[in-house]
Amino acid sequence: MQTEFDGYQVQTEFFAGPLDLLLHLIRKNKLKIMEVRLSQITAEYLAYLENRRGINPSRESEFLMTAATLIYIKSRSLLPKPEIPSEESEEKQLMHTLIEYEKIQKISRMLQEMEYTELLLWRRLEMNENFSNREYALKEVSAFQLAEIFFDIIKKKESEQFLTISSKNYSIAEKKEEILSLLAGRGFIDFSEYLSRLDSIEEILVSFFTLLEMIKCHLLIAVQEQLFGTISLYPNQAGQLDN
Amino acid sequence: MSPEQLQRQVALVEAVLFVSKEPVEPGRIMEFLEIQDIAEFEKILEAMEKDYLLERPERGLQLKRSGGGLQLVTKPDLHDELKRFFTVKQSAKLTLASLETLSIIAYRQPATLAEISDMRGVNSTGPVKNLLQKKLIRITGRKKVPGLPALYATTQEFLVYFGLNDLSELPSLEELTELFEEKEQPSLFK
Amino acid sequence: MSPEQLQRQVALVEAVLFVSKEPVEPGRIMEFLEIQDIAEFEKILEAMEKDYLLERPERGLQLKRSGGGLQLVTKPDLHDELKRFFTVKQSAKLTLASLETLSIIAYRQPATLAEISDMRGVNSTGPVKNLLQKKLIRITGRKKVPGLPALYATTQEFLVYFGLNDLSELPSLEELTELFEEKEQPSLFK
Repeated sequence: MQTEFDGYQVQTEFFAGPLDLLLHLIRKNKLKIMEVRLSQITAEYLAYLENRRGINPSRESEFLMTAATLIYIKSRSLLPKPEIPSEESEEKQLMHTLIEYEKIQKISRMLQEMEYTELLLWRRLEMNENFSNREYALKEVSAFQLAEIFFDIIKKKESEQFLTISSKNYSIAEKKEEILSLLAGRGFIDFSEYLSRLDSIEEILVSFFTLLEMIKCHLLIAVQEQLFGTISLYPNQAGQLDN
Repeated sequence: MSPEQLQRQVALVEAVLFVSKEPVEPGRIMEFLEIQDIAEFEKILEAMEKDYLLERPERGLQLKRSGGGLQLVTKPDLHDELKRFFTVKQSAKLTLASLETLSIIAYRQPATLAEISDMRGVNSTGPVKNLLQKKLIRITGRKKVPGLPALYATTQEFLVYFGLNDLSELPSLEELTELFEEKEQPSLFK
Repeated sequence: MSPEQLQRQVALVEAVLFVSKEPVEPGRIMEFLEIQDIAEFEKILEAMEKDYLLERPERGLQLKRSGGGLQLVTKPDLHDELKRFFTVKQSAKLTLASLETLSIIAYRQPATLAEISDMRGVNSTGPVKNLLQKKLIRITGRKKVPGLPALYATTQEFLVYFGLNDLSELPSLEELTELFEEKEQPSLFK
């Protein structure tokens, strides 16, 4: 059993080492993306995860990021791409994508640091709450914003007619039991997939509130798997919900 | 309490009062600063007051103790000038209320005040007047219903402000619906 | 400007910023103080900054220049304690998906959803909606290509949120590239 701080090691017939080194080599053109067996790497990684007790969301999401990048690059290398300028080779295009993607990552990191610095500074509380009192310089307002404001008014108007929801058929306690047993079986729940499989608006609402309640009570951790924008829910403590 | 500790406590009290939107009970701040002794707390407040009022004419703020608690307020001798600043007419600025009203008129024109107020759920006399003054809307006629209310429509200036050639260039609601309500496409990784 | 005048001006600026809910444009304050010379105004701001940051550790506030405006904020080293006092969270942080989307829009603006999704390699409807709701981006128009897709750009709130005065304060792509070359790291994600 490896310790908590060991990085995941990729083992294939042509490459052995940490995953980010693999990505580095591909980026440096030392390794052809076509030779990388992504399905094998992914399957092995999943097997590795299964053998571990508990989940470290930040490490796992990092793997997902890396794997997603590889899959994206590979899918682009396998699929015909209509609008690629002809003089640019497939490989150059891939490298370009990867470098562009790296830039986005760097910019994101920079913005994140800037965000962190800014969140240390507190404004007066009125600012956030009296938002509707702010004045808009007219030149800042586009026709689209005007449309958006109208759209909001209409939506508000419409929603007034749908405000009464009864929930006699589902209880939060029952939903909680159901979610716990799902977690015990699968280890995690994909938030949007789970909600989309439910039958009625009513059930979706009750389930949604149950999930929120469980997150609030620290029974669950919600992890946004960055690249995909979907949310996964994991049991909060390793081992707590083991089979 | 060392001078450094006292300074830190004063800074914390100032920051807490600055961020708070309402007066803060002294007891809450004492608890926060882990001070049991009221005399010790008084020393902090006095240091602040002395600083604000006596030693630092360049401060625009002062500490106010009222029934509800402690609060930062501006110094009274600045009031006249502050009033001047905050009533300055900002001709090119619109409030959200005005923008809402304008959006209803743009999409539903010609519209009456009653129709606008009904959609917004609040009386919209103020915003309509404001928009008339700014020449973004005008009265185009009267509705043939009891009371003959005025009908409002957008102006040429409105088109110029929003960079439109004519009203048909306003984004359609279908486009927006698509944008805001579109179901997410299945992702790669499912 | 006599020392007394300077003090009075500093007090007025502090009071104006204290009362204002949003960053205030320097131009508006200069007009208010009847100052034409920008160097003279700068002297007032510097006097404030020096006072807040260097000479007065007992101050909990500081002057912040961002989003094209001036604002009073608390000092960063008080953050942990303020968090303890105010149980409300200042504001939620952005997800990495939103940050990525925002990076692309900030550097490629105006950009369409298709361009963003293509660069990120995943459908980016979710993050774009999220950023629209947070008012960090807005629609500025439509691209003149089939389908007339909406074009997204960053807002004034974006600048304020990240403490920038204007977009030119973001490092250029060349600078970023240089930065990458210098600090060559073995991993994309470390």
